[in-house]
Amino acid sequence: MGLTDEEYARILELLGREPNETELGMFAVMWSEHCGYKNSRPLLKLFPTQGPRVLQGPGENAGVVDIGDGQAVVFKMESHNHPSAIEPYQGAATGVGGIVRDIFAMGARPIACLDSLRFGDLKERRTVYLFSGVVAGIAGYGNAIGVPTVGGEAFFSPSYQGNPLVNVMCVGLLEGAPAKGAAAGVGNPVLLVGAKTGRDGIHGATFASEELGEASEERRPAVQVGDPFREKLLIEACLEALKTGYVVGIQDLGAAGITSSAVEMAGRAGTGMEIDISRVPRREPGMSPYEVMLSESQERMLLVVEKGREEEVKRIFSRWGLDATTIGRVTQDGVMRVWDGKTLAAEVPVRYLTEEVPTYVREGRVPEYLAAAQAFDWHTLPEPADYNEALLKLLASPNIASHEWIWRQYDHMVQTNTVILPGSDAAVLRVKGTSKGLALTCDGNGRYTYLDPYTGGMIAVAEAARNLAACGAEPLGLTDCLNFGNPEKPEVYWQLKQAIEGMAEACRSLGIPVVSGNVSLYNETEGRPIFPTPVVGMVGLLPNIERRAQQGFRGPGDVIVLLGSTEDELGGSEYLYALHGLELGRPPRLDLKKEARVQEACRTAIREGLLSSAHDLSDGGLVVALAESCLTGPNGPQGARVEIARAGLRRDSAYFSETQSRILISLPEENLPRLAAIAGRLGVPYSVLGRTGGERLEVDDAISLPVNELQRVWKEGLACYL
Amino acid sequence: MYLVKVYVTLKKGILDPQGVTIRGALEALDYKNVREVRTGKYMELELDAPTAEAAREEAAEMARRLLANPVIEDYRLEVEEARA
Amino acid sequence: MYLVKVYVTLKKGILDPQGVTIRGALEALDYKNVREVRTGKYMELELDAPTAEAAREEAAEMARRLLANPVIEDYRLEVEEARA
Amino acid sequence: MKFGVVVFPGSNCDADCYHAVKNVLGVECDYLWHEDTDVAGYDAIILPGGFSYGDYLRTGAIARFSPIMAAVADFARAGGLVLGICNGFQILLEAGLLPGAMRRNVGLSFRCEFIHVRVENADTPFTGAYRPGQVLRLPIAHGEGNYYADPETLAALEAGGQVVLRYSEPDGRISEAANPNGSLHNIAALINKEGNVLGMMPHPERASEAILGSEDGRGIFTSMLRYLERRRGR
Ligand SMILES: Nc1ncnc2c1ncn2[C@@H]1O[C@H](COP(=O)(O)OP(=O)(O)O)[C@@H](O)[C@H]1O
Ligand SMILES: [Mg+2]
Repeated sequence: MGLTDEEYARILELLGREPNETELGMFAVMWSEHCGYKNSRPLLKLFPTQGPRVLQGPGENAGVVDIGDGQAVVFKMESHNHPSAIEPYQGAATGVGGIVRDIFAMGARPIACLDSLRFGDLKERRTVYLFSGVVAGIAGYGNAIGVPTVGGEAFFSPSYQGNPLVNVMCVGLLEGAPAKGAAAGVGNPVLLVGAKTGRDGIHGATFASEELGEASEERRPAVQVGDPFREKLLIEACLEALKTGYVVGIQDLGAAGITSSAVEMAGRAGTGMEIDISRVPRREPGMSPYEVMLSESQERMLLVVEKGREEEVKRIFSRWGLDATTIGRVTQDGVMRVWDGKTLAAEVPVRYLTEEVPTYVREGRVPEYLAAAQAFDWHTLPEPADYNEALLKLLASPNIASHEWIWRQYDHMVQTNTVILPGSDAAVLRVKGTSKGLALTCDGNGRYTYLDPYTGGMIAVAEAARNLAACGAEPLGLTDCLNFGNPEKPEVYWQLKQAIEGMAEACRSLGIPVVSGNVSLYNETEGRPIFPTPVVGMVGLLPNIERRAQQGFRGPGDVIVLLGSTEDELGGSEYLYALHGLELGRPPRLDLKKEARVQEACRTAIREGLLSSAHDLSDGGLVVALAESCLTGPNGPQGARVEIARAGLRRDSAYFSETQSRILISLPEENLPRLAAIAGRLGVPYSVLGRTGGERLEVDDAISLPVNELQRVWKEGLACYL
Repeated sequence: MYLVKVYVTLKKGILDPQGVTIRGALEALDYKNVREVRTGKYMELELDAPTAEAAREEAAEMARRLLANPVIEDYRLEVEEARA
Repeated sequence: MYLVKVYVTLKKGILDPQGVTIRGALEALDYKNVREVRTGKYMELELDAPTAEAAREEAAEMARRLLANPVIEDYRLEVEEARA
Repeated sequence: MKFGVVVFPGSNCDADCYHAVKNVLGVECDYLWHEDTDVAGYDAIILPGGFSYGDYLRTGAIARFSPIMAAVADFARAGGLVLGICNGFQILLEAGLLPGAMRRNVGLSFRCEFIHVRVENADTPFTGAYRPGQVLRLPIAHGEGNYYADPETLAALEAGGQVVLRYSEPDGRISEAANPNGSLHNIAALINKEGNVLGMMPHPERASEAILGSEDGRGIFTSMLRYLERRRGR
């Protein structure tokens, strides 16, 4: 059941007796990594979580950050990796459902989702099956509930072959104060609302805390099926119920079902709870107390309601066609008491399930692969004979190619707030009735993190912030999902710790608090861990949405400028992978001070209205960014002619190095002096590369390609596999 | 030529939101004596095969690989002779 | 109690995008002798009714009103006795 | 002037339509609950997009039995303006207020993107603000927008000028490539014979403000308003 002998002994000691089956099940899920964070908790303490705008940091269902005018953004990211590996459509769909519930549990209306995906090689039929199933599942659920999926990322590497990653972030807009996930007020009734309970996903939490193996197919929990229709009703009903002021506490039922929700709610309030599971509306006959307590049936919430106001609240749910049943009440003795009618089915002090979760501080060890991988010298590889071909190969890589195949399946416009659509560095949403905009992105590079976990962690944060800067936004805070292997392996633990330290360093240096997140460990197949993959979801604010930028060139005649400077850094690059099949070398370095200055320069230029476009440089480096800016302009494809100073670098390095802290911008020539002044004041190096215009992309005398051809290759790169 | 009818249904215990919703709709239309509705898929394949047995075998393979999702669905086949 | 099986299929001559796509997918999986695929829906209703005939009649009405769209779909029913 | 936007369980463009009518056009607007049985006092009714009843069984199949739909049918019979957008169009088809049916998109996937449509009939209460042949850039977002009607019905629709919008190239040419879902005759919007019930797959409410990348959809609402004002004046 996932408990060690020592843990079991500890349970005996705490209880002073043998637990029964239901109690043991409750301990097993609450003490799992998924719910209890027993390996990651001490490490998560390294994150800075405070900030002047933070209204709610980690610890509630989602983080909350003030955006002025009595409004706040609520956001969190969560993984659904293992369920998606077993049943991609439903796994991903229920992943969306789960994270959306976390957001409206805070009282916020969900306004956007983003998805961060990692899959194996698309040449494998299984990858195509999993990937297309996951995208369809996100679309199927997200579209139906009317929450636009406005961004995300997708990255393909053999490392994720057996264990894909499906992380979904949801963002909500809150008017007024956040709701609480606490079971406050002794005597208050506890209501279970939403869908009926079945045998779905029993053991999901423990399942998520194990490696996937041969036996997983067989031992998989009854697969959870999402019902987006009911979720949509649940969103409306819960938000309406919260408006009454009678809902004291609210919490979604996620992993470990009623058990974790009830226990966490009581835990937060320091109260106890008494519930009678014979009252739980069931979908299937003959369910045992154990099954009812651990069922992960979707689309359910637990509410604590002011005593005497139950009927008013229930009426709202009934109007929306949903069950709402009183299943218990809040008690003061700090004990979780579960009745099955008149029989006591479980009795455990809440504290044992929350505060007494064992935590492990483990010894890390530098993995053996690392030294050799970092020592790889790409200078030993030949230069490409033909740079046209090299660029086309990069644009055709599924990691760089247009991801339109994905987001065209997502309704990214519902709610009529999406001002910058998917396909730019960050999505931008307007906040109706104000001049504000919200910029949303998620990022993380598992390959870098594999090659240098500390740097990979830092870059995940820096790159997300850079994406926001490239549309003119100031980061408000971040959420993260830490996707790693089995932390009981010293090498994996070391990766985890290094990555978190790197992320924390970047957060402190850039002044971005961590307000929520999620940990997904045990991502391995047949003993091989995935690339350690921290994913960062970030939300930024644009005080005046009229002053924003997107990544594509607007039209002919603009000057193209690179903010930042290029170093000799092809290690871990997409270039090495797409052209040589190598995932080796040292990833690019990151100087956080420089990063902050470059971002500030870009943001300032956008806010002063100087720029026609801005595009953060990442996978594929400078020339790929140029091609992308040519292809994604709001007025259709646009040519460009540039000269790239090589300053002693080999040409492939000058073109495709993934040096950090660079942003490619374009602007009318008359704005150049003001840009120069901003760059000068902030000490940001920049170079004028050339101009937009014409029907070709021309780089020095090495590349000359019709934009049409670039477009064809780039548009087909991912779609051709599907 | 054979006509293979493929019935795909959800496994026992797997939630069928569509069935639940259709049942509710029928109830609203005043059909009060519908206890349960379960939904599935139905497919007809026209198949060239030497014998009915061969057609069944091939269709079963297709069902396992593509037509049904073995994680959550069961399938059943019927084979009929069809005029070409 | 009766179990009514409802089969809903697209009318003859109406293009079935799903069938076309499945046929293409089967072909890509090297099943070259599938001439045509037609998709439809399959539903099972558990129905309280005094007789099989009554169950069939009631189900036929449900099918006409809700379960099938007469503009593009046909339906067919099978009635079986079911253990309560 | 007063518009009503119907809220079915699972509607998700109700708030967007409300915003477009109320805040962009500045016209009085209410939400109407699917269980309401009276729509007296409204000048126009919008059936919004979304996934009423989860799109379970068939799109629009269950919603069309909502109590309010009987009132909407009466309202239409009495000459009231009814606009069905996306799922609302599907509901109108299922309810028999417009002829034909929707199938899954060719290619089977949901498609959300800007497309172009050509105005085929600018002489309706919903398109009076457009020029005949004008090309509009509007977003679609649907998985089942593949319009079907039998040949006689199609012929009658064409003959009667009931095809109001057709998927087209940006220059107005009608082509297979410009058809995002396989609809017969590239049909994107239809009107009933009487000319007061319109169903359209594209979302005009998503293209009514410059900040959203297109204002081409606003003409649908302004046309309705103009028509109603003129009618009232008579
Ligand atoms: N990697 C992380 N970084 C910051 N906070 C985290 C992280 N992982 C989890 N948390 C926080 O811990 C709390 C519990 O998380 P979790 O158990 O995933 O929530 P839920 O029960 O909603 O699934 C949440 O507030 C979450 O934001
Ligand atoms: Mg939660």
